[in-house]
Order: sequence, then structure tokens, then C-alpha cells
Amino acid sequence: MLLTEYEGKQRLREYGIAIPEGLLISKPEQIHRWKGDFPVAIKAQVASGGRGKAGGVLRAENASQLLTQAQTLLTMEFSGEKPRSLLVEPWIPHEREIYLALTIDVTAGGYVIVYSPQGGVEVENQQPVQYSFGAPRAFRAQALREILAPVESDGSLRERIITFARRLLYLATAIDAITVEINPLIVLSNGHLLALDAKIVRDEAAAFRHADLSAAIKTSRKREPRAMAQALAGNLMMVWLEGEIGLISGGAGMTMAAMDMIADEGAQAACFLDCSSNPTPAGYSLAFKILDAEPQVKAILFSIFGGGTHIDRVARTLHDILKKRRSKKPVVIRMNGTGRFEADAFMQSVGLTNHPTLEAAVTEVVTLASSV
Amino acid sequence: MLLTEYEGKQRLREYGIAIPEGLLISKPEQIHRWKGDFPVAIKAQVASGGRGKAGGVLRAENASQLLTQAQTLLTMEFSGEKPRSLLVEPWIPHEREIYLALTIDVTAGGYVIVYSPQGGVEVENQQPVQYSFGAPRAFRAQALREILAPVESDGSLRERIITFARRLLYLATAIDAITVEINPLIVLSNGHLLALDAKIVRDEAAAFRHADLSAAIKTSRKREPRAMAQALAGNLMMVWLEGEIGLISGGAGMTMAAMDMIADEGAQAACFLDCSSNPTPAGYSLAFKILDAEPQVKAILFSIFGGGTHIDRVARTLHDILKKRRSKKPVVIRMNGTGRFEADAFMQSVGLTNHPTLEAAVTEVVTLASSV
Amino acid sequence: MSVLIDKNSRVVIQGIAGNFGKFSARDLKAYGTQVVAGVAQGKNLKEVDGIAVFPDIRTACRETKADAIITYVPAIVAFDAILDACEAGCKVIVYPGDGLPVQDAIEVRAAASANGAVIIGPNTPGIISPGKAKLGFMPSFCFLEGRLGVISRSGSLSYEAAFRLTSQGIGQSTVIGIGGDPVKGLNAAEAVALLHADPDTDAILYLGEIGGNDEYAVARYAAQADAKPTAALIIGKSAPPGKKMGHAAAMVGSHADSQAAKVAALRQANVTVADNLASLCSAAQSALAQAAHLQK
Amino acid sequence: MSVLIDKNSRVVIQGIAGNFGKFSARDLKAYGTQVVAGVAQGKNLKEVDGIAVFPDIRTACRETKADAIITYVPAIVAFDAILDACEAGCKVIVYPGDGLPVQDAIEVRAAASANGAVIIGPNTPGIISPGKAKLGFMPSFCFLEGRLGVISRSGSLSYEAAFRLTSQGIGQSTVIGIGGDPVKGLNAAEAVALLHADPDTDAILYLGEIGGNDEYAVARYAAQADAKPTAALIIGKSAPPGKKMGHAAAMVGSHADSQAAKVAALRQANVTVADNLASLCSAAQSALAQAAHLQK
Repeated sequence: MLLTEYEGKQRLREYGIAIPEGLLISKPEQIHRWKGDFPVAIKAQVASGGRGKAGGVLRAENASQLLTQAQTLLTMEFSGEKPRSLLVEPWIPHEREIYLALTIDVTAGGYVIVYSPQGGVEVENQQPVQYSFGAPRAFRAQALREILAPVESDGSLRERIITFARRLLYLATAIDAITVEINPLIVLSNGHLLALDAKIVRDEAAAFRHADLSAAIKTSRKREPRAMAQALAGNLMMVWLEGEIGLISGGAGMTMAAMDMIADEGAQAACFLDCSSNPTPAGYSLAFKILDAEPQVKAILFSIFGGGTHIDRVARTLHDILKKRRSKKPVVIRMNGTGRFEADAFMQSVGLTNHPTLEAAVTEVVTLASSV
Repeated sequence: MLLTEYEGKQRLREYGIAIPEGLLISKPEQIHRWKGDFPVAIKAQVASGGRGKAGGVLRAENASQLLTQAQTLLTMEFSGEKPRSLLVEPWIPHEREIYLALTIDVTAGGYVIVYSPQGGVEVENQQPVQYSFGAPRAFRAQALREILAPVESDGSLRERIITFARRLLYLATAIDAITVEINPLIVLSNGHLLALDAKIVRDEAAAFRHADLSAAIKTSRKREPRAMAQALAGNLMMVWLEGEIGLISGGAGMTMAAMDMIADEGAQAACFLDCSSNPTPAGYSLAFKILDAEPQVKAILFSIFGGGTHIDRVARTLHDILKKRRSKKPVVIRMNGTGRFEADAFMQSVGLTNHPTLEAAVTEVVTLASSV
Repeated sequence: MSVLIDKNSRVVIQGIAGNFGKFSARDLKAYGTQVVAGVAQGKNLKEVDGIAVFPDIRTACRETKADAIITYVPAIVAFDAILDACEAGCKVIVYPGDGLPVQDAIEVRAAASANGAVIIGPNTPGIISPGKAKLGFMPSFCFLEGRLGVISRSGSLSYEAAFRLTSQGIGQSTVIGIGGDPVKGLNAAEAVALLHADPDTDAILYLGEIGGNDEYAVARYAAQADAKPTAALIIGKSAPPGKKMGHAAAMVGSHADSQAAKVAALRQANVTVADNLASLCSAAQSALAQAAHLQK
Repeated sequence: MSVLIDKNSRVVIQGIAGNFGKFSARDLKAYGTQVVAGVAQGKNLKEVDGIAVFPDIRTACRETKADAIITYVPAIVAFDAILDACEAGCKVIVYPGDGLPVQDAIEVRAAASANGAVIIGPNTPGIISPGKAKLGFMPSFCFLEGRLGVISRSGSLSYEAAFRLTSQGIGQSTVIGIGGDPVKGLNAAEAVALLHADPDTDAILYLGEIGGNDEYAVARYAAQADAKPTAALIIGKSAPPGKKMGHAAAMVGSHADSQAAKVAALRQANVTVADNLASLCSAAQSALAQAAHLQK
């Protein structure tokens, strides 16, 4: 779960990292609440990256300009996302922008501190230094100091960075964040550091021990389009795509493999829909309900290679669902895995066709979809 | 910093420990906001212990009884403390009350889980079991399981306790709590656990990495009587006492030792006032200002045995303060430690008497205080 | 041992009292795996299907000299269960569950390393050395004893791949499901190293996907002068960027996450990369043929 | 070594660039302590008062073979400074600062133990072995070489006590300020054990206070058959219950926290407990006399 800049900054402040005194507004008329000096920065609160380059951060010299800009920003879209709110902050003069992040080094299987002596929008052109240390208890100030030394000649700044890195680690472990990125982190004339931006990603798997995260996930799911919200509520993993082939599958790997194979046949999947987290009658029924209701879907491929999921049971479930189903959209089945002999026998007995290979099933469903 | 039951329960809920759905009110007329069933428990929110025995928890059968009880509780005092708010919760039927806490084992220098199979008000008569494990990473479910086994025969409950203990540890490290006590933790008929009370103590030393804790400390200091608030704001450690001898001292040990000696002489200190955290002209001036303004204080003992504090500098500061001071309250001085030769020479030169021993100084100040 | 497990592995099933645990016990025994104990925490159970059941992992391992475990417990208690298993003496720990917090995964990885143990998972069907032992819930009939080592980030894809290989008569030495999470117990680099050292493995097949860095670790391995011939299939070429495709790590954020970049890196390292599932067996066969050629 | 430090101790002063660090450097050298290095992190400083200054503890220890450190840094960075010191090879680490979070104190205690190091503090003036070495900022003139080992939870009280002892000609082997925090590096039980093992210490004087459990640890020690004769003074008898008296641990919560309960426990264990400061020296003398008697 990616926090907005404002939410992220509140977390930084909570854990002892200084941020500018800002004002969050959701309507232009709330602008009058800004009691600080000018100029100010006004920033669209969106989850998508590249906001700065897309014109999502503006500078206002006075109140009337600020109002105009607030009106403008609230009507803009950033990668298809409308800002729900705007953050107003003083425009802070500074000499240096640096980059500091704590994230996960998936190769090493642990935490990593990433530092670049030049932050801001140009950070992508930099080669940052990295301190990959694994478990939180393995973090050592001295190790980070030695890594920073060649790229950061300002000793006093180096020590502040180390202190901040320690706090980022404390914050990350306390709230189960998998990324805490500050870009830019600015150096004020007195040497102090201030976080001008914040990107915090929390680990959704840890929601069981964070009621606020759990609530935020629920809220964000409700904001999804109806089909997505339904799928997520039913514990199905779904991503909506552009194509016409509805795909009900089991396991992320085989779902993607089927998508790829559909693409190889010149067609396109309408969705990634993985039922492996809820391989029950309720889960499969919901999957059909969602795809049947979606006009974009012309035909459905039902593809399961079951390990823990016993496909003989899935076959019975599928038969029940298809019997009751009103939609006329064609359904093509390919199942294999645990229980396949029983499944095949049952399907034969009720007149369902189980395609022997994924290739055969994909060819069939692509043909059916294009002939609708 | 001791959190109120309500604040503590919010923390428990945040970290995945179930609590009853309650309503916090600060005025009796807010009682109508209670939309739940009856009977309910209504509980005074105070920091002092023994609330239950002191009548701070009542049971209301209906709305009118609830209103009366709210009015009653808000006028009561618990160890001199008026409740600032009341917590209304459903009265929850349950079969068992247990006790679970995470706190600090000062002997081992680490964390300890404390469990008693019988919680509630009778817990003090129980011999709880303890699992002292040191640093958070040393916590082992299996070790706790083996400690619980002899006292907790319900295996399924045992596993739930272990899961809860792990969460308490996560909570404690995430918010720098030094005590998280749930008493009682109740067992519902479905085997689930619910925290009926919560006592959380946060480590004030960790305020630098928790803005909320830092803010709470500031707020609670403002609530102190004026003299205390002044002392705390000036970084002086002060405890107000009943006596007549104002005590300005350095170091907790010597401050207590002087208090004890005053008591041995049949008098009583007006305060514990330790300036060692702020041994500056501003700190000492503030100490005199506070004691001079307090009519209870009849005479002042200024007692410093300096190590890091150089008493020759203190002597100069003291001379400046006494010159400008308007109060006529007698001041008795005893200083020793780093810089004592320079201090003695200076004091002699300006006509200040430095008593050679604490005994001599205490005898003098007690005499002066009783003759005022 | 072949890789990690073999006929001598002594297996504990944690969560044996549940339906899935009971099925798994029968399934593993049917495959010839030595299931020596079950664990049913908090339950007063003595035996399931002829297997002795213990109240905790430490007791189970002490009483039965077990050295491997598959643990069917929810993510909420997985951290402690895996720590317990590490310290009870299990050297191979399969954790099939998903939803283990990354922070917990990092900690158990460190704990396993400190205890000389290997964790397979999270989010994995487990590991199988066909004809020798199985520690997982993959469908047994898909697998055939042989000399191709297989590593897969996806469970379902590994069944499909093994089924195709087996249908073509290409047997497998060991098939390891490393799982789809960003932080894994055994990662691709470590899995490759195990297969590299295994005398029963002639060539390696890697089944990867978008997101994460595992594919680059495989490429680094394959670029070594002494690497065993390696084939690969990378799925997710049709996945849109910025969307998590089921697996927590399966997302194209940067270019390096994309299927195209990964395929290019693998090919650069002389890995035979299949274009799609249909050409998987020929890619594997090509790697095995290279291996046969090298051995001459 | 006497206890923890002696003439051979090679000391680093961290924070030597500050006023307090500079004073401390001169003060320790004046006492004959070998101050071999200073550390001024983040500062480009080569030397203070003839002492070589390094940018970090590891470099300082490597270059100067230092084995002890006194670290004047604020609590916010103390955790990392102490970890660095442990791993740089310092075997004795004095941390005088107060305000170290309990969680951090627990961690550094564990780290010290893992590295075979001892932390004195937090919230301590340090340790002194009169006539041999000083690692702290206690006023030197208060101390006299001798055979009484002293342990104190309070810095200021330890100066007063040492001054009284010295005035009476009662010398001290080592005076250890264990500090007033609830979780300490070296606690009373461990300090007593060190003095017990020290051949230069004949008897022990313990200066305690209300709150915490250290006094009971001392009583447990004194009750041992082979314990060295022990005297004690416990302050805080006039402190009201429920109020924290300066030190984080100095509060009477339960009866066990009270001065009376502690005095009773100590007397029960044959400790000579002084009623007040005035009788401190005679209590110490009585312990030393017992020791002399035992040695005959």
C-alpha cells in the first residue's frame, strides 16, 4: 500500500524526521486556511510517480495564484488518477538536495539503505550507494559510514544521514514499511535536514498486526471499480486488462502463462483472475459472476492446474455453477493436477469437455471469442 | 508515561488485540451517544491504580442509571486525581479472566512476559509465571509454551496466549512501551480473547523518535501545578513535598541523601529539586525563582557535589543570583567536588560561607527554617 | 541426499490435524516419503493416520529425530513456527503459506542461516526429488525421476512444466518451488548453487516471471565458465506495467522487471530461453544435450 | 587489571571535540590514564591536546589498539555509538549520558554480552581504580587507593561517599558507578561478582536507593557463604511513594521498592547497613575489619 506524500510525511514526522509545516486541502475554497508565508509549493496528492515532471507541483507567489493553482490541480489527472487532495507547503530555499531511502534488497533478502548525494528529479541519472544489511539488528552505523565516506565528503552531514537512516529503519519495522524513500531530502543552511517529499510503501501482508493498515486496505478496495472491489472482497486476485478473453485461473504463474499464450494467439486477456486464494464454490461463482457481467468479456477460459487444489472437486463445483449460470458466454475448460482422473471421469459423465492441453483450450477460446 | 485505559486499548486494537467497542465521554450529557446494549460498564479514566476497588468501575442496567453513574464518577477522586473522561463498554459475560503482561525484567536487563491463569482483581494473590527473554529477537514461542504448559492446561488457549504475547512484544518495540499489561484478558465462549483493561507505560526517554509521545509529555507537563510545570520546562527534576526546607541540589542520589538527612534532623524537605540536567545560570536561577515564590519554603539548602559540574563556576553563578535576588529567605550553601579549591577561594573573597559538611549545612538550614 | 531431501529425510507435518494436513500426510506417505511425526499445536491429539502427533515441533523432532518439516499454519503464526523449526533441528523447512510479512521473512531467513537450515517458501508447493522424496503438495504423477533440476517461482507453472517434461520423458532430479514472494527463504541464486553442486543434476531449467531480481541471479550463474547448461522460461510478457500479477513480487516497475529485459539478460548469459510454454521441452532438451556433450 | 580498568587500559574519548570531552581528556591524562585516542565524528579534526583524533571508533581502535572508551554523545545516537564500540574491540564502554531508551539499553546490553564487553552506564560518572586509572568524570581528589570496592547507583552520592572514606583514610580498590537507569550495562549483581573475584578488593560497599531490584541482588550475593564482607547505604527513606526521584528507576511502587524493605533484606543477608551518611564510614570500616578477621 503506497501512502500519499502527505500520509508518508506524517509518518516521517511521527518518527522524528523533520518535514515542512504543510496544509492539506481537498477543495480550492479551503485555501484560505493557509496562514504561512509565500511563496508556497502546492502539490497534487497522487499515488503515481513522475508527478513533478507531469506538472503536479506548482509554485504560488500569493494567495490568488494559489487559489487558481488549486483549482487547476484538482481537475488534472496523473496516470489516470485524479488527486483527492493537495498539499500546501512553504517554498523552502536550500542549497542541496540529497536522496535517502530504506527499502528491500530482494537479492540479499533483507533491508537496504540507498543514498545519493544528489537527489531531486535528477536522481535517476545517479549511481547511488547501497548498504544492504539484512535483518534490522544487523544495521551498523559504522558500516554505513564507510559506505557513505567515498561519496559524501561533508562529515557532519554524513553523521546526520546515519542518524536518519537509523530512524527510517525504526519507522519501517514499527509500521511494516517495505519502502521509505525521501527525495529530495534537503540540507538547510544550518546543516539540518528536512524531508521535502516522502514515498512510503507498507507491506499489506502485515495488516493483521496494524489496524490502521487493515482499514486503509479496505478503504482503498472500496475505491476500486465495482468488479475489482467485488473480486478483492472475495479474496480473488484480479487485475483488469484490455482484452476480450475472460480468464479464470489458479496460481499466479499459470494465470500469467495463460495470458501470454492468449497473446501469442493474437488475442488478449480481459483480466488476470487468480482464484487460488479462494478455491471454493463461492470463489469460483464470484469469478463467473464478475466476468459474466462485463460486456468486454466475450468468452471465458477456465484453466486450473491443481496441486493443493483438488480438481475433481473443482470440476463438481464448475458443473454446478455452469448449470445455474444464465450467461451465454462460451466457457472453455482445461484442468489438470491433483485428482485429474476423478475429474476427467466426472466431466465426461456430465458432458463437460476438458481440453487436454492449455494450447488446445487457448486456441478454442480465442476462436470462440472472435466469433461472438 | 502511563496511558489511560482508553488510550492503552486503542493501542492494543491498533496492534491486533481485540478490545470491546467502547465510547469515551467527558461530560455526563454525552451519555446519549451510547448506542449499544445494556448492561454496560462505566469506568473512570485515571492513571492511578486500584480504581476497581475504589469504586471507579460501575455497572449500569439502563440509560438513566448510566447518566447518574457518569455524574457520580466525574465528581469522584482517585488518589487525588479527578477522572478527565469515562469509558462506557458493554458488560461482557465470560467464563475466565486471565492476566498477561509484557514488561521489563530489570534484574535480567530485558523484556519479560508475565502470565497468570487467574486474572482480575485477585491477580495479586497469584504467583504468575514469567518468561524473561532479554532482547526482542530472543523471544521464542516454544520457550513460552514450555513455561505456560504447567499452569495452563487449555492447549488451544495456550497457543492464543503465545500469539498475543508476540503481538504485545511487537507493540512494545514499535511504540517504546516498557509495560503492556492486560488484566483481565477474558476468554469468550468461542475461545477468543478480549482485553477488558489495558495498562501501557511508554518510555519517555524514547520521545525523540515518537512525536506523539513527545507531544503527550508536553501536554501532561502543562497540566502540572505552576511550579512543577516551570521546573519541568526548565529541565529541572522536581518533586514537590510537604516540608519547609527548599532543596536545590545536583544529582538524584545526593538530593535524596540530603532529604534523608533533613528528615533525620526532624525537619522535612519542601521538594526534591535536582539541577544536574541543567547546571547552568538559567537552571539555578529558575530553581531559586520557584522556591522563593513558594510560601511553604522557609529556608533554602543549596547542596552540590560536582563531578562533571565544576563547582567553581557554580559558585560564581550562585553569587550572581544571590546578589540580584529579592527574597529574604535564608540560603545555606554546601558545595564540594570538581573545582572546590577555586570555589572556596572565590566564595571567601565574596563573603559566602561554604559549609564543610552536609551535616553542618543541614543543621544550619533546619535551625534557620524553624526560626523564621 | 539429492538436493535437500531424499529417501532418508525424516519429515514432520505441522498442522496435521487439519484437512489439508491429513491429505498431505497420506499423499507424502504414498510417495514414499518418511513421515515420522505430526504436530497439532494446542490440540490433544496422539495420532493421525498411523503418524505420531506431538504438541510442538521441538518435542516432535526430539522424539522422532526428524530433520525436515512442512508447516501448514497461517502467516500470523508462521514466524514463530519457523523459528521453532529452525531451533528444533529441522534442516529443511517448507512453508507453503502466503501472506508472510516481508519483515518476518527477513527474520526467518536470518534465523535459518544462523541454524544451518534452509527455508523453502513462503508461497510454494514445496520441493520434490522424483522417485526419492516429496516435501510439498505438488501432484505426484506430473513428476518423473531424471537429471534435469528445475527451479520455479510459481507452483502452478512448475506442475505444468513438470507434466510437459514428464510427458516427453524428460525426468527431473529435483524440482524446487522457491515461491513468488519478494523475500524468500531459498532464493534463485541459492537454488541454482544447490543444483550446481548436485551430482544427480546435469542441466537446469529455471521458470521465472516479471519483477524481482531472481532471473538476474540465474543469468549470473549461467555466465560462469563452469555453469551447468541452463534453460529458462520467463512468463508475464503480456502483463501491463505497474500492476501486481498475483505474486507479491510479480510487477513490472522498472525496465529490469520486464520479461524482455530478463530474457535478454539470460540469453546474454547463454541460457536457452523458451519463447513460450510450447517450446519449454525443447529448451530443456537442448540444455540436457549440451550437458551430454560436455560430459563426453 | 584490577576491576575492568588499570594502568594498561588504552582509552578512547568519543566526543573529544566538545568542551566536556576536552576537559575529560585533560582530567584523565592528569590522573595517569592512558588516553590513546579521541573520536570526533563528522569533524575534520586531527588532534586535541596532543591526543590523536579519528573520525570513527573503529579506526581509532584499529590505529591505537584501544580497549576502553568513554563516550560523550547524546542518547539519540548512543545506541549506534555503543554498538560500534563493542565491535571495534572496546572491552569496557562507559556511557555517562542519560535518556537512553530502555529498548536501546536492552539491545546494547545484549550486544556487549555477545562481544565480551562490559558497558558501564547509562547515567553514570564512570569507573575509577584509585591510583591506577580513571574512566569517568568523578572528582579525582575524593578517591584514595585501597582495598574497599564500591558500587553506586548514584554519581553524586559516590563522590560524597568516596570523599568521606578518603577523609577517614579508607582507600578504595575500584569505585563503579552502575547508574540509575532501570536497565543497566553492568548491574549490581555483575558488579558485585567482579569485586568478589578481584584480589585487590577485601570488602564491598554498596550505595543503593529506592526502586529497582539491585539491592536484592546484593543481598543474594552477601548471603553466600564465601561472600566478601559487605556494607551498604540505601537512600530515599524520606521519599514519598509513587514519585520518581530523578533517576528513572528511583520510585517506590511496591513495598519491595522501599528503603525499609531493602535495608531489611540486606541486614538479613548480614550486610552492615549504615543508617545514614554519617555512619557510612563506620559501616565500611566494620566490613573491612570483618575481612581482616577472615583473612587471619
